[in-house]
Amino acid sequence: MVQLYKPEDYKIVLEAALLAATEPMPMAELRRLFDEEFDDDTWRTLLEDLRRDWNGRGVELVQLASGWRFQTRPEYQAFLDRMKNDKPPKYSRAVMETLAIIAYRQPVTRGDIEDIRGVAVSPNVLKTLEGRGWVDAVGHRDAPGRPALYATTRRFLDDLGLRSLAELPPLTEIERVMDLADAATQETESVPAAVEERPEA
Amino acid sequence: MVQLYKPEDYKIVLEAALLAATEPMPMAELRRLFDEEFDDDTWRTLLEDLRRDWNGRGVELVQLASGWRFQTRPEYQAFLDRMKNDKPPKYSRAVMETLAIIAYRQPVTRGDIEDIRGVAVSPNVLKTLEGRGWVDAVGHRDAPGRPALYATTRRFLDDLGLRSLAELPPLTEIERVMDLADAATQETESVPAAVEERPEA
Amino acid sequence: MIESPAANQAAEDRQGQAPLVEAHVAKVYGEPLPELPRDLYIPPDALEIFLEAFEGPLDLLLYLIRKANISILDIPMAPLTAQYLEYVEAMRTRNLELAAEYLLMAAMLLEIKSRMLLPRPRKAEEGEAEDPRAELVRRLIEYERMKHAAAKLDELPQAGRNYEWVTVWVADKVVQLQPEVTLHDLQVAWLGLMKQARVRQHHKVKREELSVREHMTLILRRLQGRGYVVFEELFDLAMGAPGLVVSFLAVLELARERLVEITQNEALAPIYVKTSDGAALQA
Repeated sequence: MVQLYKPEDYKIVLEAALLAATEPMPMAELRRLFDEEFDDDTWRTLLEDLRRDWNGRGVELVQLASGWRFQTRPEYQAFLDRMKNDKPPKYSRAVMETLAIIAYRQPVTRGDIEDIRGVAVSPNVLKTLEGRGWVDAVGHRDAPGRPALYATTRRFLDDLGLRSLAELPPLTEIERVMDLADAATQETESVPAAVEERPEA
Repeated sequence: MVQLYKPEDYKIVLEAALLAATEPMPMAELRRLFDEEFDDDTWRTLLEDLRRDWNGRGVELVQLASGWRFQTRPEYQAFLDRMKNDKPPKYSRAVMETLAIIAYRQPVTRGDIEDIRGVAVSPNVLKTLEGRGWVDAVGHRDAPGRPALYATTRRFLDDLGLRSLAELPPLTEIERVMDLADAATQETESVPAAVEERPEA
Repeated sequence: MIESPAANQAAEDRQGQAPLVEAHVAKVYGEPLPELPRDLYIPPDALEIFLEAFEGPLDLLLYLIRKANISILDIPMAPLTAQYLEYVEAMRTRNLELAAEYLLMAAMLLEIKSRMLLPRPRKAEEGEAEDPRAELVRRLIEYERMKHAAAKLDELPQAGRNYEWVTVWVADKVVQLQPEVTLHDLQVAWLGLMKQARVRQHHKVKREELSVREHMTLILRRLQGRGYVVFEELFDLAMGAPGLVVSFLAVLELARERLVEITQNEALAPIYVKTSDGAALQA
């Protein structure tokens, strides 16, 4: 086992650990790397230094909902795609709209989704999203049939490069005036209150 | 998509591709990365350059039979191990009991083990122990079906830090239990609860 | 039909600013059909394709509204309903499979239209006026927001599509994590066994017996794959007297358990030992 002396040595270990990780690494796990107990500032410096080292490279260190991870930069995807044999899935509008409703209005039942979209939700749509690990049932609404409540997962945030639901693209303000009869009262809608970071399921 | 001009640009793409690859990359696949058709020398230089860039880091570029890949350096393994969450798996009771029977009663056939345990021994149990290199067949009993005789191996002793089977834990306790059972069958009077530890014979 | 030609013109101008409308452009034999013909004539093969481009009645309604550049907040119900119904009718006469939701929406539009004809209820002192369109508008707005949100979500870089995770091979991942077994575990296992077996069977294991058993294994190993082995070869003088005795006991025990066969042709001739294994093979 190598001995660590200089800050540089620690960075090398940190880099190797992050490169080898199969999941984003939460701080709590990174701390286990070293015997020494570094304070938050030291860790921040270490991670920032490492991130800077990768400037201008094809890979970058990012902070996601569940932790730190190396990923390739989107600008290089066209090259990487050449070596891929299978194309990434292209989701239908039904899937994407369902995902959006779950993301912005969670937790929602299938009935809620159908109300908003105005059409029945095919079971395949939800299966696709669950299969990707982006959505899961977090409970049941206390209503007839006890329908499942769906919410987005941490994995969804990780896969979209978000640290929390608050980083979702803001909803478009379709029209500011909500009151038909009385145009004087204006309601400005912002990101709905429902969108808050969901504690780990 | 980024444009590639200098050799450095190509190296960046190559590095990203190799870091993102989940399998060793054969030359034929690496060639798909670029429109340009580089000759072998150029490729060698590119890969050698990249390998040199990673000198002194926790990760190295290696060439394997099936291609090129980045992997962590063994010297850093000890650090990476710290982040592993997975606790070592545990053997099932069936495996442990079978091992105990083989250790204390060797050589034994599967039938013997079944007699003692009172239940059928699944082939997987023996396979697990053989796979670990702790148990092997040392012969066959001259009986119908010529069942294999199992015994423990030197590896078993080594792994458990024993010099010989005689160093297996004393079974005083067990003998006491057995003696009690014997005594109960022979004597009508109850045996005192506190039976003193019998010195190992 | 939307009556005002001006509105139609404006709708066309608007197209550039409304990418979501473009998403609806139907294709007929690969040729884009930029918009529905005004007279509602739809080429026979295009209707179904056109319909498929919509995610449902709300989507179709939004398209009609945005195309006509009318305010979602002040929908002219009569023309909108008329136009919607014409689509639905066209689809029905062509016997296209029409989702029930389209008919449901038609009924809702008709209901709103008829309520619009009634005199509006008086505005409550502080409350809002009740507009029959309110519910429809609320749904249209919510749907449109989600539709936009879906498009924006789809634009976010996505793992596996726009970038890849980096997971470098860990050099000795090949070393499989093996369960750890301590002597104590072994003892516990044996104890548990004995407790169970106590009623059934009687097991007594002593140290001597153990080392005899160990030597039985050693001898069996030594005999394995060989035919007759000279008796003396099974003993290692280096073991010393106690070792030799144990080995001897082991051979006897093996013979007793009929695991080995000991032969001697005549007195004082060499003694041979072989596994009963081998005997069976030769038999």
